[in-house]
Amino acid sequence: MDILQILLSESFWAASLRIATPLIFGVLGALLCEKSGVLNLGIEGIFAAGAMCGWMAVWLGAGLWGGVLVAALAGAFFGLIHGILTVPLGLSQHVSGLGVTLFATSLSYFTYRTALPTVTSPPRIEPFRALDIPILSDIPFLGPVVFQQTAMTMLALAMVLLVWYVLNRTALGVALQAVGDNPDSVDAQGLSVYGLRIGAVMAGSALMALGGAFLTMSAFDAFFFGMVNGRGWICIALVIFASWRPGKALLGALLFGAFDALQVRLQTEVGAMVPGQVFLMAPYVLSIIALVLAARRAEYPRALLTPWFKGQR
Amino acid sequence: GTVKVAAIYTLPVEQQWISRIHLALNAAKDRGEIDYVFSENVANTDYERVMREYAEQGVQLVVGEVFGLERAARKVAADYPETGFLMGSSFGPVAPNFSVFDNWIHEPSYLSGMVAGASTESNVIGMVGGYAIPEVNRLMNAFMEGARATNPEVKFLVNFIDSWYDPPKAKESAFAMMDAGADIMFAERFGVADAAVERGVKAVGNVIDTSADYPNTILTSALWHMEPTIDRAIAAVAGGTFEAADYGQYSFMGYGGGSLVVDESLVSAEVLAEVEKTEESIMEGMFRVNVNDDRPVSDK
Amino acid sequence: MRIEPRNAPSRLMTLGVPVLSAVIALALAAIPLALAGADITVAYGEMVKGVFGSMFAFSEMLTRATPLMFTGLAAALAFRAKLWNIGAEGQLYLGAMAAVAIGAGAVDIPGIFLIPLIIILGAAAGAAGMAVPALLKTRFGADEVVTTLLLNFIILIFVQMMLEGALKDPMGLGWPQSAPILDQGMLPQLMPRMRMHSGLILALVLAGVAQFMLARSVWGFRLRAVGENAAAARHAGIGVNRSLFGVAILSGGLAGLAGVSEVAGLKGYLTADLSPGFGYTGIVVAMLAGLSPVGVVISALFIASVFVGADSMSRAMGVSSYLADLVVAMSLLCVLVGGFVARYRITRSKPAARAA
Amino acid sequence: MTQPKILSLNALSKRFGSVVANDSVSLELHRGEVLALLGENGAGKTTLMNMLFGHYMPDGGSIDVAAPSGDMQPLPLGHPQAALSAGIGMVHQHFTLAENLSALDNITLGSEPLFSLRRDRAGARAKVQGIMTRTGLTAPLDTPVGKLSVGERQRVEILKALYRDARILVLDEPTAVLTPQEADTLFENIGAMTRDGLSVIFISHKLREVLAFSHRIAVLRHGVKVGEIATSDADQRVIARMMVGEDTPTPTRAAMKPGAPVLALSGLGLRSHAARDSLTDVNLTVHAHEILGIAGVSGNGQSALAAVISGLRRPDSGSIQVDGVEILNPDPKVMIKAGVGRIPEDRHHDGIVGAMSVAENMIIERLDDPLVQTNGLLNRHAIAANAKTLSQSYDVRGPGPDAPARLLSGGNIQKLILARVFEQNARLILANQPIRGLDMGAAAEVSRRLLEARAAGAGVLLISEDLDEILGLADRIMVIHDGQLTEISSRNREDIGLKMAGEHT
Ligand SMILES: Nc1ncnc2c1ncn2[C@@H]1O[C@H](COP(=O)(O)OP(=O)(O)OP(=O)(O)O)[C@@H](O)[C@H]1O
Ligand SMILES: Nc1ncnc2c1ncn2[C@@H]1O[C@H](COP(=O)(O)OP(=O)(O)OP(=O)(O)O)[C@@H](O)[C@H]1O
Ligand SMILES: [Mg+2]
Ligand SMILES: [Mg+2]
Repeated sequence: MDILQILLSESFWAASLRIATPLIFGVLGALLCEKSGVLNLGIEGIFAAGAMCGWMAVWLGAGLWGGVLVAALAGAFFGLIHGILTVPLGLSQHVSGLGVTLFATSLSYFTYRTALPTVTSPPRIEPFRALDIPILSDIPFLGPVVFQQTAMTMLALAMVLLVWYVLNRTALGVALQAVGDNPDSVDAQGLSVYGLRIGAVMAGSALMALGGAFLTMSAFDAFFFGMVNGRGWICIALVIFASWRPGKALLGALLFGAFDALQVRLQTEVGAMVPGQVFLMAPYVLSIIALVLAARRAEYPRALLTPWFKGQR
Repeated sequence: GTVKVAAIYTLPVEQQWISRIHLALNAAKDRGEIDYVFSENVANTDYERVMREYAEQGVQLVVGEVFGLERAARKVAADYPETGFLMGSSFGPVAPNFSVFDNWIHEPSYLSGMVAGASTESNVIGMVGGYAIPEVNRLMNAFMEGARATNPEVKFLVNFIDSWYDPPKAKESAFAMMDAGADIMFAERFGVADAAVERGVKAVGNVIDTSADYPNTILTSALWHMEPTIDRAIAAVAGGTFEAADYGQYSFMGYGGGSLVVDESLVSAEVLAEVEKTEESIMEGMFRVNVNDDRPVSDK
Repeated sequence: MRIEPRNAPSRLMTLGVPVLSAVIALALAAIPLALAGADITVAYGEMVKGVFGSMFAFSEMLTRATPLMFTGLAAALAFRAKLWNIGAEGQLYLGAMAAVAIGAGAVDIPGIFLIPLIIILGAAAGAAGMAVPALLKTRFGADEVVTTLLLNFIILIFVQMMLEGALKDPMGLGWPQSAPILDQGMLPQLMPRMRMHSGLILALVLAGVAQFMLARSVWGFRLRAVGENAAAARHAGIGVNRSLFGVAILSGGLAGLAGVSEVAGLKGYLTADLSPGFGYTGIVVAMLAGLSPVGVVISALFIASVFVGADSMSRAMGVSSYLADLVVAMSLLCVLVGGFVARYRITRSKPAARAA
Repeated sequence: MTQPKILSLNALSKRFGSVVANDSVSLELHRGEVLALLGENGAGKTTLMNMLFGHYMPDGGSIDVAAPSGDMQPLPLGHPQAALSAGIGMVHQHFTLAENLSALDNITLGSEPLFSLRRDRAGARAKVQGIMTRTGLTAPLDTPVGKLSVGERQRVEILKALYRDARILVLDEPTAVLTPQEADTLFENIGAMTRDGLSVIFISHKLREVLAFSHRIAVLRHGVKVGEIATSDADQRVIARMMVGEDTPTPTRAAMKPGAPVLALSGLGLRSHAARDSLTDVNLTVHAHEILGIAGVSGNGQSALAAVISGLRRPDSGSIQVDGVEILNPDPKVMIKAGVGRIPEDRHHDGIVGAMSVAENMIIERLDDPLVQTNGLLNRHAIAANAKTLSQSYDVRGPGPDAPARLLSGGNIQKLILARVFEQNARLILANQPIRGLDMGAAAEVSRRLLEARAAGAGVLLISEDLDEILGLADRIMVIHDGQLTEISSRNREDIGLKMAGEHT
């Protein structure tokens, strides 16, 4: 199979979208946080928490959508911690984020192991299955690529629209963009800087957790330690690549997914000639290159990383 | 009385390889033969400390894997001659108390390869691995050799995802191989058999038996049984006769350390017969499966 | 309610609050312990025993603290200049890789030459690893948080590639690991039968030197000025990019030394799982230390004690060993909040009774 | 006053640490009235208004606002939202605009329910347009605010308040960034609105405006209200005495013959994506014994000019000569070495490293000096001794040379910077807004030092937005507008004002 053939195949693009799904959730989440002015390096841990909690809820009988809800709540909980530490308390967003990652990861692992001490093979749940939407999935090419995915992938795509809509078409979104640019502007208009920021971090973290939940409830049907495997960190890079725009976030996640999908296909092809690690490394290298290219044009939310205190100047 | 046993694993007990040791030890515990404690996910940096802690606590037998710290582990053993050590290792035993084992199930792997080779229709078999370590390579190579024995035409697609635990990634890797024509998947990692189920192709299990989880999918599995190894070591400790030895052979089929299960509803009788014949020769020592630790690569 | 900075936090505050927060964190650890069904008082006893119970336990804690001192220093210096080096993990591996590349038989010279050579090359490799993001930052404005973070993955995969390729030990029975460093290249042990090695001494000396240089040298002056107010530093004629680059090199070098110390002091050879996240924990260590080099030593000892103590306790109590990481995480969050309390005060302004 | 009372501040007090910003201040405002609030920098004007608007929580006192029915009702304190709904609108001293949003979004921000999926943009636009035609305050509604000029931003700020149906409008130094003509238009518009019942409190340092447009004047000094007077009874002298408490002597400027050129810029050009950061063909010469004043409305290239002379930015074209020597690779260090002393516009941001000690800030520009260092190590005793002498001779007061510089008050920070600059016997002194934010004593001290330097043979380039400061100190005056410099020989405020607005008459 040559590259062209791969790139033209439906299954390749379906795989790209599938691989991209957790990243879409994650980038959107990171985007929401950063739009409001808060960098959230807790993402990697929040992914793990979402993966564990969502799965655990389903396993305990909450039903799949119950699991999604539980994962989102867990994400929001860790978002709340990060939000309180970095917004009213104004602590270092880097350190708080890394702290939340450590906390969320270890708490999830500890909980999982304490609840399931003696398993040898991880218990499984009945995960989201690929949909077969009557008319849509029969559309040539687009049908199999987009409409025969699981409900969570649909949810991720819907979230892109929702986040875009909220940010650009609602009063809340305008306020969020304002608080990330100049907190004084919302304070002067009687809105709460703390409320908006903490809210954004919680909502963003909930989205991140859905990225994790996708791994255990859609991409797979069980929870494993370490299965997040750096996906959260990738989102932090993709946000910059996306210049904090939901549409470009989707594009970035899809590109990354496509590259990963291509990578596994090419590795089997030329694996004998090139060390496999070259392929594994490539997405990260490309991310850095994209970052360098985007950095000049990137319009950082002006207040990113800067704490704001009420009644202080 | 009961023997005090502690296990130290560098990965969580869900990892297939480790789960087999854990299973054997739990069985012994349930039989009341041992007191069993374990530490999982111990970083190599901490491994030596944990070994010493257990030894200090008066544990009589320490089980684990020292592939990342062969030298240091032997030093610890020398410091605690009263404690027995039974460790997964690529090197040899050291007197008086350091014994080694490994998952030598290349024999059933070869046999499972024979089944796969005979069963593939596209003549393409996909293999998704975690890391290309000898442990894994050995089984993959034996499998490939077995498949070629029944089907000289067969081609292999090989991929390593560089992670022990990323089932979604393993799954994607498997999908890619099926896209490229593979109709049988060698499931070294979690996730591969799941992909096979979704696409309705067959898979071959490794180390553990997952056929119940994937009905109508697992053609055959090469299983590893740690019981012969563990039970012997426990008995030796209990009897005060534990000494440095290579327990590797107890993973061979001859000792019941390795076995093959075949889903007879999925495999034709002729193939079954041929596999059984080879199995017998292995048991009788008339046929030796090659040990090849090199990284397997895709056929071009 | 208002948050006001304290003008001059008292000494008691700056010292007492972190200690108090650590105590609170340990108290909070009782919750997961209780949930896991362990006897709390026994557990704390085990925790203390795990660190101070024997010379061995204590030396193990020091051994665990050693790499954290290096990575903590790496983070502290860089963060002082507001250079957010999240890449100590990768730089650690680069240092370790350089150490085995030169020390595992590439040259066979006496230890008094080989050891310094290993140290210098390891530091240089780490420095080179940080030079890249520093360059991308100063040249292209690429955010170093992201580049250093991504480089960690790239370097780790590169290490795996090397361990299956150029650096693979021909005698390693196929395992992806490097050949061992020659005996004369190993950092001397500090005590018989203990893993503690002279990397610890090196870390302590470097912490002292860094402390002195920061406070007393022109270099340290520039670094502090750049970190506290880059605009003013630039206005005053200090080469901001130059200072940033300099500290990047230093920070990378220190992280590289963590790798050297782990391979040449402890393990002898390199595997891809050399570090259980020392680079990331170093950031935590540095922040707890308030970015002071001597403070790094103390907080590395603290984190190592918490980890080793909790780890050993989890074993003694039969609770999941993930507890150790959980206790470390809770300590970090508590000490963070504690640091806030020491620097700010929350005042409750009571509005006067309103005129009717 | 026949009009009913609409607002009363009752004995408001506010402390910041040891600073008493407001001490039991009471004020009343009537419907349709324009009240001017005066006071020196730091007198507590902004603080008082911030309490009114709910940004700050008062330590004591209360506020009553007239409800639409006319009854006075207590205003919940510390909630901007409450102030807004009580009909109080505030235009802050510093812009509170989100630059990534359009003017329309900035104006409607916070006025709509947050959790609604719809916005009535058309309705909002119509309402804003209505206000714009009624008041004559116009601004492009769909351009991101970051791309608007300062004057346009100021109008957006006022539109924001009016959009919220403010009945009481607080304007904190609304004209600081406007030309005199723009300021007049603004006040005329406001005057028209007060006839419709709007009440206004405005803060200004420009006595001319105060006398021309207010009905009543209240004066704060050191946080205490020291007086109130009907504008018809006031004149400049009366107000100045109320503000300062006494008459302060203004430094006198002796005539002096200019010497050789110390700074010559020719054909200087600087491109930038923001128009207000560019320079076009700038030519100027500063001689020894001369103060050249650069007047202009802020945001017309002053920062760019200062940045070039400080060495912070490299010009795209043209040449810089200091003391007759061409500077080829300008950077801050080179400029310092060449003999340029720089007093930056934003002293907190560019002038000091707040976390470092006063002593360290005093030597930060001369780290290579053997007095300061030997072999790369700091001479701590020499540095301490230096700090002690400089603190004495420049009267830098504060918690001491070892304390972080951020603890100094604004005036003392400026003195620290002066000490640093003057100790190097600079040939050229770039003084960018050197007096802004200083009280009269400190301001007089800075002026005295600048004149002293001029007498000693230095050239001074004085950039200021305050015409009085320029008229008082400069030997020659140039006006900067839109990145271009024009020399002006007239010393008439009206003429200079026109030039500042960019009229080429
Ligand atoms: N948030 C704050 N924190 C600390 N001190 C403050 C704060 N706000 C004001 N101050 C102090 O309170 C005093 C009054 O400040 P305020 O801003 O009210 O003065 P102002 O009269 O508006 O001066 P200007 O004419 O310069 O605007 C000053 O000494 C100032 O330093
Ligand atoms: N953030 C702060 N932390 C500690 N002390 C402060 C702070 N801000 C101001 N001060 C102290 O309060 C006093 C008043 O400061 P402020 O800046 O209000 O002075 P000011 O009245 O404006 O004087 P100046 O005319 O010199 O600017 C100063 O002596 C200063 O030391
Ligand atoms: Mg003010
Ligand atoms: Mg002041």
